[in-house]
Amino acid sequence: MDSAIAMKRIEIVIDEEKLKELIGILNDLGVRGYTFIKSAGGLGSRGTRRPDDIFFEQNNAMLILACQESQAQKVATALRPKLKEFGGMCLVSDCYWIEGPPVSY
Amino acid sequence: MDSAIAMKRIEIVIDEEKLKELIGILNDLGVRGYTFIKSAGGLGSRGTRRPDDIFFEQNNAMLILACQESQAQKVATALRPKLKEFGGMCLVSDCYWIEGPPVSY
Amino acid sequence: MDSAIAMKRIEIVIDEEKLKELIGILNDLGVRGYTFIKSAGGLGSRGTRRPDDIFFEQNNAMLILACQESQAQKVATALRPKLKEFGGMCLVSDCYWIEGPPVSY
Amino acid sequence: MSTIQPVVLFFVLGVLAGVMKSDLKIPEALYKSLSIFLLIAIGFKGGVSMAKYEIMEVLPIALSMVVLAALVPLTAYPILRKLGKFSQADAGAISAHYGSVSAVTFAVGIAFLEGVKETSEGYMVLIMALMEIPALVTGTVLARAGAKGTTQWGKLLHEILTGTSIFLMVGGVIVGYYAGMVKLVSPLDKMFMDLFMGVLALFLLEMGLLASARLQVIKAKGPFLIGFGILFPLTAGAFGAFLGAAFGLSLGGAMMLAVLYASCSYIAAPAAMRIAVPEADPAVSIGASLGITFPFNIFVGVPIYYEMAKFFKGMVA
Amino acid sequence: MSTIQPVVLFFVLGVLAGVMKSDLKIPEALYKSLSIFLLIAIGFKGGVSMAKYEIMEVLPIALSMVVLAALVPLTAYPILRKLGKFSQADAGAISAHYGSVSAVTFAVGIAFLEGVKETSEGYMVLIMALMEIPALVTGTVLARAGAKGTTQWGKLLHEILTGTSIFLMVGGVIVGYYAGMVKLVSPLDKMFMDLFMGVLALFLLEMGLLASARLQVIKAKGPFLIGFGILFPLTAGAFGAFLGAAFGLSLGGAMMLAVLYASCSYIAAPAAMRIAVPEADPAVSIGASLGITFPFNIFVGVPIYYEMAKFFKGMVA
Amino acid sequence: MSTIQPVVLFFVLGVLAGVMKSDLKIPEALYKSLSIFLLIAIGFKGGVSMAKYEIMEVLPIALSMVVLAALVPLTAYPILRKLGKFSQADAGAISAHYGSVSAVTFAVGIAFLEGVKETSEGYMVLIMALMEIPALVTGTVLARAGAKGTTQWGKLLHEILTGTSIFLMVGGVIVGYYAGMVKLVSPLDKMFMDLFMGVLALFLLEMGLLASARLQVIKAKGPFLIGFGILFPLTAGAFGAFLGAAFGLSLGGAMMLAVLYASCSYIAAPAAMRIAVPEADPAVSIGASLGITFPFNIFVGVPIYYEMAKFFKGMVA
Ligand SMILES: Nc1ncnc2c1ncn2[C@@H]1O[C@H](COP(=O)(O)O)[C@@H](O)[C@H]1O
Ligand SMILES: Nc1ncnc2c1ncn2[C@@H]1O[C@H](COP(=O)(O)O)[C@@H](O)[C@H]1O
Ligand SMILES: Nc1ncnc2c1ncn2[C@@H]1O[C@H](COP(=O)(O)O)[C@@H](O)[C@H]1O
Ligand code: NA
Ligand code: NA
Ligand code: NA
Repeated sequence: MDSAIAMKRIEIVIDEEKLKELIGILNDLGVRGYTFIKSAGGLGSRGTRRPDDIFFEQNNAMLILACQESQAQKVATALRPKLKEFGGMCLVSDCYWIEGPPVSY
Repeated sequence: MDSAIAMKRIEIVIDEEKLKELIGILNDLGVRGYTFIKSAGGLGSRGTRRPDDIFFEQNNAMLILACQESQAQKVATALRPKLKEFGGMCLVSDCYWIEGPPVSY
Repeated sequence: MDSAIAMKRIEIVIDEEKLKELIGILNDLGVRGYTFIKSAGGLGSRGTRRPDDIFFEQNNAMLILACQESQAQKVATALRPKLKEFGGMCLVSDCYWIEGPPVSY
Repeated sequence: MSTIQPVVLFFVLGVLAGVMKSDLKIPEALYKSLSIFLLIAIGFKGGVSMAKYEIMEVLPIALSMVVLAALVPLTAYPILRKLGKFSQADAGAISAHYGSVSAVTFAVGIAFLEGVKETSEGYMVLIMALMEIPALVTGTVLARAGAKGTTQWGKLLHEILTGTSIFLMVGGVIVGYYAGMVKLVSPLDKMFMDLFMGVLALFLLEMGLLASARLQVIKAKGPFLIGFGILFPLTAGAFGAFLGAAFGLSLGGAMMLAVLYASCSYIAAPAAMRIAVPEADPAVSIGASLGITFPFNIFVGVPIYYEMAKFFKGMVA
Repeated sequence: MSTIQPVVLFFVLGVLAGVMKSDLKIPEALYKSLSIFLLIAIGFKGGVSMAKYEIMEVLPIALSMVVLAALVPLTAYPILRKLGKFSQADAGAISAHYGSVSAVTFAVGIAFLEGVKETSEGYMVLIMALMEIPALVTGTVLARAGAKGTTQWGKLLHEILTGTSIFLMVGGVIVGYYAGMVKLVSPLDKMFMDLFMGVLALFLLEMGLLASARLQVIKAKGPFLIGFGILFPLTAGAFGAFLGAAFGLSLGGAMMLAVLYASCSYIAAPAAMRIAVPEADPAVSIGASLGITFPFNIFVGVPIYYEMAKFFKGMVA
Repeated sequence: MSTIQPVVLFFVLGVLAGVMKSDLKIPEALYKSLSIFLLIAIGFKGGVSMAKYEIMEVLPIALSMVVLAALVPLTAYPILRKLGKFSQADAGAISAHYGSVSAVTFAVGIAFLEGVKETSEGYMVLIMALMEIPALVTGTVLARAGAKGTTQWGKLLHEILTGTSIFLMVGGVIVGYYAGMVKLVSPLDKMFMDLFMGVLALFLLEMGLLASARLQVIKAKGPFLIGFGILFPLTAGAFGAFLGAAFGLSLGGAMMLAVLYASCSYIAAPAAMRIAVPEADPAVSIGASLGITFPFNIFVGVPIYYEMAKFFKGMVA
């Protein structure tokens, strides 16, 4: 890929109610861009979570974050203890940022 | 990445009505974690599918699954024939699971 | 992975109102498959965007597109100038397409 | 000439909002809630007034009108095939749409009758619900006769019989009939009868928005479809009005039968055709049905069917 | 034997739609909107009629009935534990559900009273709202007595008191009471009183859909739960009818107290138990409550509680 | 002193739910549906009563009151700039909000008039719809005079004229006027008139929830904004009441003009300012408008504007 910068892509799934707290932590770390999607469902160590169950609204949120490797390292280190409490999952993978949009990583 | 385990990330897009069946297959394979998002739209071999078309509700669902390579191999082998029927797509890529949350892969 | 084809995965986040235009561009490029999710939120160079703010509906849309490397190159080249206007982000990463579903890449 | 019902102006508002690119949006959940309400209310209203008849007396008449409704798609098909040059699948699917009915057009017809202080037989609702079956089955047969691949008859029949439209209308009829029999209509009518017109207003607003978005789809076959979308319901309506008069229905009843024969579906039929004739292009049938015939019927057609009913009632008498 | 209310037929329709795998779906936003409406309307109605009493006069009676309601979970628990062989957590959680109340069953009771031209004391609504507290607290104590880990009492109490159900019902009571006092009930009653039955109809439709999906969950303990889900409310209802008569309530009031004691929660209690007794399995308690006791109560129970109230009122007199 | 309308207690309930962190949530689709209903209903009501006037007679008066409404943002701007020390963009945007109107405050005013058995001129609704134009245009000019970058006048005008608020209100006026002329108001009024207060109740519940979430945003400029948010509408209201009396409006009409001048927008104006003055901070203007002025107006302001109207009507007579 020309005009593309090697970066890290972090993908986090947690309880929707914890999203605000997660975003607070990211803000404190100086993260400048992320995307989230609410009303996700899933299965994990605490059993199934269904966004469309009328009796138990147990929604997950998914958050995606592209940033440079050094920043990713920082985020992972800061999140690790928190994630024990949050549950869910946190994946990191390689990606390329296509130059073009205003920089927000 | 320190304290991160190399894993596979599987990403499946199918018709929302087929999601239950897909999850059933994953359960039978012993998958212990996945995340899904409903009300997705898209274009594929069967044309466009729009989640907000009032006359034709044709929603897709996206399911993401992080697991170890051996499990990913098993999942891919088991899904392949089913995917012919389901349509959609199934991508596999590399990722790292940040240790912290309770293990659910 | 057996029976899997190496491909590129493109992931774009833009304003929901720009989604139609983006899809138009992709169609012109001959793209044969993509998936999108609406009502995403996020933070970027233009500040936070919240899908559930009743006063300011500022939704993002996320679009995912699996295609062959050559096609990905074409898409990135065509999108780059447009992305300056759209804002948002565009990531490219490696993935494998599990054979099975009808080809739509 | 009879006055236009205020309620249909909401359809115009919806079209205008679409044309002017207003940011007006009807939440999807509201649209669905309104349609659930309307289907139940139409059924309930019919059921309540059915409680005044001996059902067994009217059943044979009702069933004959349902069976004769199969003539509508059978007439539409050759026209669409020969004059319209549509493929077999498309011609069959469009025939099914025009043989089938529109509950909202029916509702506008009832609103019109209220305006001119007339009523119609309660069992017209049941006819409406039952008419879907011959229409959709005939359309499917036409579309798939001699075609390769098996038709999913089981799935189609399940879709027709348990689809939201028929299910809620028939359900409403049953509850309304029971309420009428035990004389407990009263607190339910505050909702399902008194609010009928207001809910119809909001629904027509959304229909207008949808219609303005649908019209542009049918460019290619435009001229033919406009002609067909106006002349065909007029003919079918005349046939319905004549039948109604011949069967001895009231003036309102004959008009409503005309409305049923003339109106065409844009909710139940598309869902059924997607299953039964997946190779047909839904954009064409919905475009013609919702973009042309529906507005024609609610503004121009309904008053004309009323005059037709008067004419044939006069002839019979 | 008294006639079945037309409104409960909507529950049957919902169950049918579920069983027939109809594609009928009630939008989630509609379900939530209807429940907001019903809770406010129940409270408002009660508040308006409370404005006719001296509150201070009735408060002691009302509070005694609330306190005595704690007997319901205390009786349920040993039965569930010994006969049902449930774990401590499950038995406690189910007890909390049966000690707690169902606003929809209450609404069906009121609809029944309207059908037989009876009324009940307005403050029954307040009793309903207040009864949640002893029921949920007692259930939690039973579930967690001697258990490891701390109970989140603070969070539980916050959930009970600010949970949507109690909040809206008490809010409705306050507005209704005020409106009754200043004699400005009039334009609000067009919505919260006149439409009550119609909204209840739509809500029961959805309840039927939900119940049909819930029944299959309780396979394992099925036979026991069916017995318990029918016999326990009958006993609790008899106790309520007796208490109501003994306290000198009107016929309608004694019946409504029976309904409160007999009905069980499937909205507020599950939410509270998830916080207080997370180790209990919600599928069992919701399955029994919504799948068995709720339909039993609205079809068979309510008329029986009416007869019970008559019987005990006769005995007392 | 006049009694507080029961309907505004729902606003208090909403605020309480927010403050107590209740889990009460109004589904977004319900909020939007209620606002669509209210806008149409306000327009419809006005249109029906306009059908009783010769439109051409009242048009000049109505237009003068619309034009004079531009004085409101012109007065607000220097106060915000000098005393409030706001940037040009913020001062202009806030001026636009206070020059513009709140349909819900208007609705509470109408509810108040019903309570005291008064009515107002039907064309007040048209004035309300038209007032948006001078207010938003003036505010934009103030915000952007001498500023770099081009103002998107075309987009702004399109937004104002086709925005949901104006579109639905004017649409409602047209349908209501037509229905009044052809004497077919009847079945539509069951929905758009009878249910008005009940729908307003639910809407105010949500407004309370929103307001409690908005108040905390305006910490920094808090004291100034509280003063401005109370004193400015009082002054603007006095001016409106005076104008109304001078133009010979009825008592109710003079009060409603005061309400229009005093109320400020938190739906249409934010949307317009986002396009016209993107550099302004919406949190401040919405916070002041919805968090301070709106509750002040519905509880304290409306009765005061009524007294003001009485006073000026007395002076003129
Ligand atoms: N292996 C996994 N792959 C994808 N999503 C997961 C995985 N494990 C957990 N999740 C998501 O994280 C949520 C919470 O997980 P847990 O806290 O383990 O119950 C689940 O509901 C899933 O949505
Ligand atoms: N190349 C692709 N990239 C991303 N999504 C795809 C791709 N191909 C198919 N899909 C998704 O899968 C759905 C079903 O595909 P199909 O069965 O081929 O029509 C589409 O509506 C898309 O959402
Ligand atoms: N580094 C990033 N990681 C993930 N999402 C981003 C990133 N930067 C921007 N976005 C998304 O793109 C949207 C628009 O970005 P912008 O145009 O920079 O304001 C944001 O609201 C985010 O949803
Ligand atoms: Na027809
Ligand atoms: Na109980
Ligand atoms: Na103003």
